[in-house]
Amino acid sequence: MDTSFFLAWIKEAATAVQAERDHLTQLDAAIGDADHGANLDRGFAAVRQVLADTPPQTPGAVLVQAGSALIRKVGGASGPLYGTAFRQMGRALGEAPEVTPADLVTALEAAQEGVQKLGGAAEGDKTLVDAFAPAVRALAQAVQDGANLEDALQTATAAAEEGARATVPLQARKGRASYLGPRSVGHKDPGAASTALIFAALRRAAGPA
Amino acid sequence: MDTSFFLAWIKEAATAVQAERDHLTQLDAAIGDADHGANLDRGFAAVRQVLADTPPQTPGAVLVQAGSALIRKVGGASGPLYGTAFRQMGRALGEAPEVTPADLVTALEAAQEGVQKLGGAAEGDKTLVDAFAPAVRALAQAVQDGANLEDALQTATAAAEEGARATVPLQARKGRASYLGPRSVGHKDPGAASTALIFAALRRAAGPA
Amino acid sequence: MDGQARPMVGIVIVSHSSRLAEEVAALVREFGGANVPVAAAGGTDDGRLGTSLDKVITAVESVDQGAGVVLIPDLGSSVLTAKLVEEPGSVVIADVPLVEGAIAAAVTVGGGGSLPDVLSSAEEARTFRKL
Amino acid sequence: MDGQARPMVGIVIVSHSSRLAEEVAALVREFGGANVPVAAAGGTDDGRLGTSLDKVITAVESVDQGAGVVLIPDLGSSVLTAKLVEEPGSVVIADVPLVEGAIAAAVTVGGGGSLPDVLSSAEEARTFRKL
Ligand SMILES: Nc1ncnc2c1ncn2[C@@H]1O[C@H](COP(=O)(O)OP(=O)(O)O)[C@@H](O)[C@H]1O
Ligand SMILES: Nc1ncnc2c1ncn2[C@@H]1O[C@H](COP(=O)(O)OP(=O)(O)O)[C@@H](O)[C@H]1O
Ligand SMILES: [Mg+2]
Ligand SMILES: [Mg+2]
Ligand SMILES: [Mg+2]
Ligand SMILES: [Mg+2]
Repeated sequence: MDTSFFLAWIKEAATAVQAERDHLTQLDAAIGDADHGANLDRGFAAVRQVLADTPPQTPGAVLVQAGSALIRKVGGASGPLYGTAFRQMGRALGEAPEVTPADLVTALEAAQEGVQKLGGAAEGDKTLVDAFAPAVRALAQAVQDGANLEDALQTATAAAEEGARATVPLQARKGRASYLGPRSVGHKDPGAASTALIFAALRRAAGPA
Repeated sequence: MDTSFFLAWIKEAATAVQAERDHLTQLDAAIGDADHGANLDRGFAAVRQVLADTPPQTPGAVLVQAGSALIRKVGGASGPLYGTAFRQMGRALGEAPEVTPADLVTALEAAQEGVQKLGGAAEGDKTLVDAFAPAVRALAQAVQDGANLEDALQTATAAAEEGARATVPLQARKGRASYLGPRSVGHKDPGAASTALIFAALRRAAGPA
Repeated sequence: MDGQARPMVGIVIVSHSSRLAEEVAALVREFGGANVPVAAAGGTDDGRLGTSLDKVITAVESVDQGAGVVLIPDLGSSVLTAKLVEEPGSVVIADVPLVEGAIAAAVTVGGGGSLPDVLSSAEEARTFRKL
Repeated sequence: MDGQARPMVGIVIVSHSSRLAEEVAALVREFGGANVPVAAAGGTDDGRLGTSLDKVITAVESVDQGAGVVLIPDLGSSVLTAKLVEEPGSVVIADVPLVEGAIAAAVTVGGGGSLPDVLSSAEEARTFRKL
């Protein structure tokens, strides 16, 4: 995977977030403050602007620039979290012009670690970690099993989607929704839903299904 | 003591507070928010207005009306406290047209109890209680010893003034000044100072020295 | 659900600053929902820093639906004035952090909690960690 | 006193609401004195509810006199953004009630307290009783 692969990922993610903006906001209306879709849409628009203004030369630079823009422009808790995820990925990739599937796994593991360190959430706390962590695990396993990139990313996306669905019965223990206590049960976590979109975008960046 | 005695007290107190307004505010500037003089001046002006608009017919009514106006118009912590003091005094006096020195002691004891119940301050907490309590004690003693009213009130006033002076080395444990912790030491408590003024006014209401 | 809205506990934010009271009341609406009965009683009658008994009484009346009212004061005269309007069992002070206590109270009111529920969730805000 | 003012600890109020941050900063000035370096970082760059990293960074810079800065966040994105600008030993989050912690911090800063002093007095606000 080269720089243009990661630019394609960002573009796919931005498009998906824009298309799902109202849905994400609806999910956030149930257990948050009804801004998650708008937050991410604004954030990814800023990312695309930055990438157009100062075109990055490496995969790592794409991700670091994207992360910094998300941190600055999202405005909600998902900004520092996704921003940290992309920046940690970018840092893990360093200056390399070409990224192997194994490198991608390592970078996503670094991203997950950064998100969990910043937000303090474990799996089961009804946050985006509940989609992120199983997706990274599934990808690592598939890559280790020698799956091709498309299949490995398909597996990761399915795991993210399943993780997001599995947040429905959970009670939130981190983020705004945690203030609702038991009333947060019965709703899908908006951040977990957007994480699934971002993994699906990564899958699409690898080529048609 | 009749209704006009208590009206005279209020008038003396209002005049003293107005004259000492800036001094009280300066004291409050050191360990509070620099409004005690203005607060009480506004409060006593409202009291005089109320008493002029609906002239009370008994000592008790003078004090209850005065207390209610202080509670409504002072705006600072001293409003509910002095207001409660005057109202409790008034209630203790009931409908009686004439008040004996012993009645006055009982009424002031009720006032002190009301203030301490509302504000939770004990003597030594660097509040108006540090002037109020010794004044009431001195008055009770003097009345019990058979002193005439002027002398008894003179003793009470001296005790209030001494109590106010004695707040200087104390550390505040109640009210805004308590937030300052050790920095409240070395300043006279503004509420204790105004309590001394109010007892001095009571002394003057009893006749010239 | 019988078409008749169940009475909710009212929340009154008592602050010596009118704008602080308003902002915290806005937060209550944000967390509890637009239906949560909340009123701000901030500052004196004449717009200074301090407390107005009349503002507090008016605020209590405006949010009292019959399920009780919780008063959340900031400090000093707010607390003393709130004490003057307390009525055991129906109008009760919560001795809790202003913002965090109000948010917790709001959520519990929004969830249909009773006055004791609202008070105890507001108390819990004291130990809630942000990190 | 050598004519040179001793550097004071800075306070940054981070709230998802711009007006709430401003009001709490005003309270800090009220309790700590006009000299206390305090700045509000509330809301997003474009004036919505939320947090702006740039506002927080600018606020930290504006109150940093060399004696350290304490960040007092309200919740959610305020806390996460504050964590991104933490620098151990110099720019530190206080996990305390917003209003009560800010008042306690203000008083300690006003009294010339060090960064650890300010943090521990802010922590104590958690247990301070109002009644
Ligand atoms: N501490 C945390 N750790 C992990 N994820 C979190 C945390 N706090 C919030 N989130 C995620 O962020 C999402 C909300 O994002 P968003 O609505 O943009 O921010 P905000 O809650 O500030 O309005 C939640 O659905 C959750 O997945
Ligand atoms: N809890 C309390 N118990 C007794 N007296 C108190 C208490 N709180 C404050 N005071 C008195 O009130 C005085 C301050 O009154 P004032 O300046 O009018 O009110 P505020 O502190 O609200 O500005 C203090 O000097 C103190 O004597
Ligand atoms: Mg949200
Ligand atoms: Mg938000
Ligand atoms: Mg004052
Ligand atoms: Mg005041």
